[in-house]
Amino acid sequence: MAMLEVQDIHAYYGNIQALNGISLTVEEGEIVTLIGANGAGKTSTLRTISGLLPPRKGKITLEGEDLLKYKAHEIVYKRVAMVPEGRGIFARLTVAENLDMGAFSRDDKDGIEEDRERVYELFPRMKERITQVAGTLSGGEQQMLATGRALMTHPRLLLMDEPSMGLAPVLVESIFETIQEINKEGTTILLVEQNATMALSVADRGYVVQTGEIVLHDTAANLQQNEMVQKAYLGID
Amino acid sequence: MSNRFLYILSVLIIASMVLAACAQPATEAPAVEEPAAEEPAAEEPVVEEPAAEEPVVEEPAAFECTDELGCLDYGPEEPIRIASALVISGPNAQLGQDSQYGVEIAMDWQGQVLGHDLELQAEDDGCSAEGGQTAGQKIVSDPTILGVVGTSCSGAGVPMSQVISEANYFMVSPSNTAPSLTDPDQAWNPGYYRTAHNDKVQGAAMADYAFNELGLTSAATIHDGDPYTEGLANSFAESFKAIGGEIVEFTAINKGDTDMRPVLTAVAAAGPPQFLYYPIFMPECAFMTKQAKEVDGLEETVLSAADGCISADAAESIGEDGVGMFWSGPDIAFAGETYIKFKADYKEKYGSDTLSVFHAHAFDATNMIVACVEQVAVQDDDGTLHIGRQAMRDCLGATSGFEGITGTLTCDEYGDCADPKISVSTLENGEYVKIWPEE
Amino acid sequence: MSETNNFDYRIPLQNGLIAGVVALSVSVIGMVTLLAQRYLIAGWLTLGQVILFMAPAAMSYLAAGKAPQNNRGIALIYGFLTGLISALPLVALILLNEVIDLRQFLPNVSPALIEILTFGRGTVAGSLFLIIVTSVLGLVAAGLYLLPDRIRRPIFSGLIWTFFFGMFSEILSDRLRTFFGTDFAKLIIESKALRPVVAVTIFIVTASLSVLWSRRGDKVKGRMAKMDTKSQNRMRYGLIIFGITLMLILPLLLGTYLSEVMNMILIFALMGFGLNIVVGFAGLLDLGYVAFFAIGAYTMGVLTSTGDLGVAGMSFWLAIPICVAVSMLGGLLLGMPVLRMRGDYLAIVTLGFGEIIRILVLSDLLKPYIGGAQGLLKINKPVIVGIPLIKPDQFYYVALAGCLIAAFISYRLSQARLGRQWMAIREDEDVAEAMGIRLVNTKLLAFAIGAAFAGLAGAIFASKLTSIFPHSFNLLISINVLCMIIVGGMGSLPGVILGALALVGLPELLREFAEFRLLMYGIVLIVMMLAKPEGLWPSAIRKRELHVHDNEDYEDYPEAMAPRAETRDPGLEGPSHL
Amino acid sequence: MRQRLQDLDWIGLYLWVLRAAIIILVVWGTIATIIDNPYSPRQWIDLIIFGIAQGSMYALIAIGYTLVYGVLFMINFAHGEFFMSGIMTATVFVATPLAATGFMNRQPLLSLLLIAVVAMVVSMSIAVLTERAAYRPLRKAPRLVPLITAIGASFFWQYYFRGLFGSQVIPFPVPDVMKGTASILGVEILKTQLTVIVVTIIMLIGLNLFIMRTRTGKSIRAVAEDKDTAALMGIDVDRAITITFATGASMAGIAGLLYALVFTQVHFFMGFFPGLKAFTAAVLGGIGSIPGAAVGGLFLGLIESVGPSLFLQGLGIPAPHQLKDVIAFVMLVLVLIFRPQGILGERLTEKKA
Repeated sequence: MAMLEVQDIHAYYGNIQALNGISLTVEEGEIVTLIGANGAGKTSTLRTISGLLPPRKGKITLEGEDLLKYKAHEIVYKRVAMVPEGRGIFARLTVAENLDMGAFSRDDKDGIEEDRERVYELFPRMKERITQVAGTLSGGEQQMLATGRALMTHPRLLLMDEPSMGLAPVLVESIFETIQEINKEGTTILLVEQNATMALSVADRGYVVQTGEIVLHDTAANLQQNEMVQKAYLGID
Repeated sequence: MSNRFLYILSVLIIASMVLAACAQPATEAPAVEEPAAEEPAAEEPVVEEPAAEEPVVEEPAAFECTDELGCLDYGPEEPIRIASALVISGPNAQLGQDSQYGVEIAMDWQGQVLGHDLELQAEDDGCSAEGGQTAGQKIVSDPTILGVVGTSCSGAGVPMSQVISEANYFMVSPSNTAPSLTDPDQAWNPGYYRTAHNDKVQGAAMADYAFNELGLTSAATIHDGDPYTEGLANSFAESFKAIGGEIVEFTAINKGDTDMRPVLTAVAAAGPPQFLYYPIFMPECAFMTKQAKEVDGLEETVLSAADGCISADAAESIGEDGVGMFWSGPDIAFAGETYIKFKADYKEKYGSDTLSVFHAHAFDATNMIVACVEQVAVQDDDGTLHIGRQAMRDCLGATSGFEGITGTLTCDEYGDCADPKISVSTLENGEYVKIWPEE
Repeated sequence: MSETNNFDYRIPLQNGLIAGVVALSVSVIGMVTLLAQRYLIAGWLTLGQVILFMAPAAMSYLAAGKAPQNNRGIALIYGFLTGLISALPLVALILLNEVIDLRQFLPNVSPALIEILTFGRGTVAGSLFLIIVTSVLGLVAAGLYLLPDRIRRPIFSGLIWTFFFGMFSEILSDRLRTFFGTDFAKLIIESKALRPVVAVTIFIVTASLSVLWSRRGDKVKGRMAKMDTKSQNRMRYGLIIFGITLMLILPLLLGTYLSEVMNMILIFALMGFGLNIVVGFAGLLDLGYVAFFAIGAYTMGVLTSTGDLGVAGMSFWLAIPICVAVSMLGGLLLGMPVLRMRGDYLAIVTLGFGEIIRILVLSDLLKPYIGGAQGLLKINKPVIVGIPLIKPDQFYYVALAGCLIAAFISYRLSQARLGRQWMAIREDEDVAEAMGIRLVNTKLLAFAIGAAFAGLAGAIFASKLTSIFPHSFNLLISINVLCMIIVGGMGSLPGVILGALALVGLPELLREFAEFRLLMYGIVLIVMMLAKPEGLWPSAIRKRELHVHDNEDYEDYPEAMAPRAETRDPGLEGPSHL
Repeated sequence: MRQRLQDLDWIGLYLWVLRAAIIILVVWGTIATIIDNPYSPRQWIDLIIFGIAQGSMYALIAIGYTLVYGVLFMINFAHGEFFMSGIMTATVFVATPLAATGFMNRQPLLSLLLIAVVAMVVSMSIAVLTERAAYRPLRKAPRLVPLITAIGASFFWQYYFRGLFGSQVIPFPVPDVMKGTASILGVEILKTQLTVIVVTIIMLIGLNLFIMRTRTGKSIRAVAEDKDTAALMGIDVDRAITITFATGASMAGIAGLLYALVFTQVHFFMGFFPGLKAFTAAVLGGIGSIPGAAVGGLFLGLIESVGPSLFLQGLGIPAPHQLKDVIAFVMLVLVLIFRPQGILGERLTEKKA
């Protein structure tokens, strides 16, 4: 059984259809990436999985269990975490408080401390800025904080929305290294990216989304070779 | 959707056109009732008036209305309808609600009048000019209504008296006190009467009491921006100055204020006065009384309020802080048998003690109207009543020596009917006790 | 929900308790007792009974709707149980009142109320009777639910219309009297209640009309849709002419009292057009709009009064332009200091202005000039060719003229460049500024025009009343006008009229409820907003926005919504820093 | 602050004139009053204490506004009614019977505690019910829509409670020990006012701890910043909002008790004006900020108490206390012209979209 199974979901913002029958699967331990243009439905897909955008139609299961019957805040308890687009950190809270919020769904003190140490290991910069108000961090630091905060929920499945957006190239690389590291430690990752080159270089498999539909699905290596993908998303003519 | 709307609209419009067509002749039809009197009005009234004022005469012939303002007919079984226009919503609600209860109790006590029930049509004057005007229009659009007990607020009374007067109705207000309402140079209209005291009377009486009885020569007043309280404060201050006293501070607060200490401190700093008169309503009145005790410099000052502060809840709220304080108010036989029974009925019927003070005036106003109905109505054999509108006005205007619970009522030519006697009371064990003038 | 194909005790329990609490509430606050005197159908049905049993019936109906499909038995049981449970809080009240005298706490739990609740049958028998009544009622309501749509709908429309006529019988009888004479009116209506025969007739007629409409309505609609443009145009012009004629003869149809109400509606609509420019077009939340209304009214008063305080004794028509100009100036002077503030800061400051003006006109400071608490009396009525417009049905034309002018100007402005600039500001100040719109000047203009409309309304108001008092210019006017334009549909001109009809007209019609009028008004506001958050007649743009808002989320959806600026709420911007 | 050079012509000039005029008037009035010196030092101190006590009450109510505003960006117009409902119910059902049986004077502390609990619970229930029925379904609607339902709810509750308890003023029995004055550092102060000030300080500290330290408090702050992200952390947003309402309303409930202690009576309309003032205080202090609400409340209370005497008396204006709200609102405008974000508010550098 696949870890996450999304079947034919249709979702709307008001009367505007955002998703037009998306289906995908994520196996345990994988990095799967969703690539596509701006407005194609990538973020909406993640939002339906995390419960923020209930679909009108379709089915989402996590290890066979129906996810749609849960609300967004309950899905966290299923150990599915999301790093929202544009970081979504709590700007007026300190770094430490942001991380605390990540652990909101848990009450195992030892486990939380362990995870906190792990986050500080991954992002030593965070430890230096524990008492700083998050709004004053730089863009890269905010991305680290958002990722670290998501890790504090101790997720099995991590949904990442555009982690590279608005970051300097050096930082982008380090972010993607971190993603691989997190994955190696046993967290399954569903990654949404506009930077298809980077995304496909770390992912196992990839889906190409266009106007709310999946138009292509293959292993990352194959997609990198695909002519259409090269043309449209990798900037190779 | 829009098509359906258009369809409905057009149906409505066609229907209304049809109605309008009917309306052309019909609008003239009811006019017969009123302007019928127009022609004879010029010459005949002199002859007709005494006839109308005569007590009930059983006329075997069919009744013919000769009243210059038209007549009102109540068929057998039909109730005599009296409207009230009092403030029953908003922050002043308790004032009007209380008066309305007074009207209701008066009607209960009257039971049937000439074999007819009394029916109350209760309207809200909203304590505002526009509320008074609208309520007035509502009332005069109903030809089965005899007259009005209302309004509560003088502000509502001014436009309402105009509407009522133009439509040939009459109104008796239980709580309008603004001098302008019975001043023919200002807002007086024929058909306007009141059982409440003109501010001029009460303010002057209190000044008299403070200066002559208590021998105090310096005073201060506080009003709350209500026409009633402002009028009282004004007339008090003027009379007090006229008899030789000194007004050290004439100041005001706002309705809804709770913290009176700053203004009281200002009063203390201005004199401090020997006498402080604040003719304001509840709950501000209770705030003022309680807090006056807490302000430095006012320990020696004699406090006094007016009838806006005479009520069961005021007495209970003020409690022992009211020791040594005075209240001005109508010379109500507040301890009289009738009034005691009235209060018992009130409590029984509405589950609370009297809410304010004007229930008594409203009670008297209702009885005054009923007394006039009994006087001027012409009754047919089958019980049908005919009441002349001008006759009602004449009768009300001629009220004299009418014994009510607010005293002996006698109307002057501009509708001021209240007993001009003002009394001063104190609070003893939760009851208001009259101490001046001594009988 | 196939899994719940069996009895679920929670549904009747929940619905029944809600209904019971509502019924208990209307009883203990005194509504039932007050309205028990008021017959809707003479000798048969009182308004108090309707109020008391409405919630049990409605909740039973809803409970039946929650029953599993195709299971009529369960639906009926749900209805029955809901009705039964809904009586329990009332029974508890009756029994408790036996033990302790509840009236010392709740003055409205009077013997009269208990008498009504127990149908005068004593505590035990009465309670049982009450339970039986609500249970049967629940059963009937559930049965109604089970009827096929084509039967249920006419029954409902019949019931609603009968209630409607019974409710507004006073006005009905006034109109009948005018058009058909007193005797005819008495034939239909006894005191204030419909005669039973009449009620049954109304029910049958409206129900059969409803049947007819559901059969034929589609055909009519189809025929209308099939009409060619030419005849459609002809029909439109016909409608416009009808509309204008209707507007002109309205006072004849309405009579004095309803004309009076209509005048208030028009004056409020006039203010609504003004506030609509400020809030609806430019997105500036103004809670102190009454300030300009007061300025207009007092200017009119001072200029035209023939009493002690009047200075010029001018005619109404001469004073009108001055009033408008003075209020506009007031709008500019008050607007300048505050228009750089955003959102809620603006709201509270304008609210402050409203209060400042009210207190100033009331104050002893200005009393020598405008009368303070004693008001400003003897204001001139408008005079046309020697005829003073005294009666409400005459004055109507003045109010109508003012309102039409405001509607026309509003319409032209909304189509003009200035109107588009305002809307740009409403959607996004920063973007608008970047587009070269001079924010403060443009906002100031909106504020000043809005103020001018209010000034005109105030001037008309003052001359309608012929005497003005500070009490008429309180915060509730601002609030009512604001509610009006939002209930009508923000930024929409027909919405203003509908809003005024609903929120100024309705309280008049709710006079029956006496001291509970404002309670009903509050409920109406809440229900209207819950049912139609976009307003009764939303403007096209707002409608589009709202369909976005309908959905679960509107904060972050860059992918779905390209024109992001449009989705933003107007006006209200603010920081959060807990 | 963005540059608005093009506007800095005549409007700017007008603003400067306005500011100067207000300040000159205030200074002139103050000097005239001081020269005239109608008040004794004792009276000045009294005025200040009255102001602080009144301001404390405003502060407590303002917190409810600010909390809800911070989380929902919504002006909760019905908040004044939450304030009224609790103490009305507690007075009728608890305080009056306790006083009648004499229990209140035997056990004043216990009685007040009981009244406080009832007032808080009722206020909270009313708030939660209102949120559930009138605000929650409109969470996604434009912001003015819940403002209208809030106005509707305000009317509804006002007249509901009027129906329940009647339109008369209901006296609130104050235990004997609370009557009279206490002396602190040589200043005589009414015991009730002292209670108000002390309780307000305790409540403010408690609330601050609750919001800053506890898990629930943090969840409220998170929801205030970003509801979606808060949900992604496992925070039940609806629950957090309900708790916010309940917290604000319980503060209002306590404020109601303090009001009743100081003014010794309650009334169905008592929520309206304090609600309005507290709203003003919240904006004055910077809406959305808890310390701001406290400072704004105090400032407003002081201005209302001292302002008319200090600024207007010297100018010879008749009935200056009638104009205290004018002073309060003019001060509000003055503060907001200089600091558009309120006294303690944060600058509007980033916009919440």
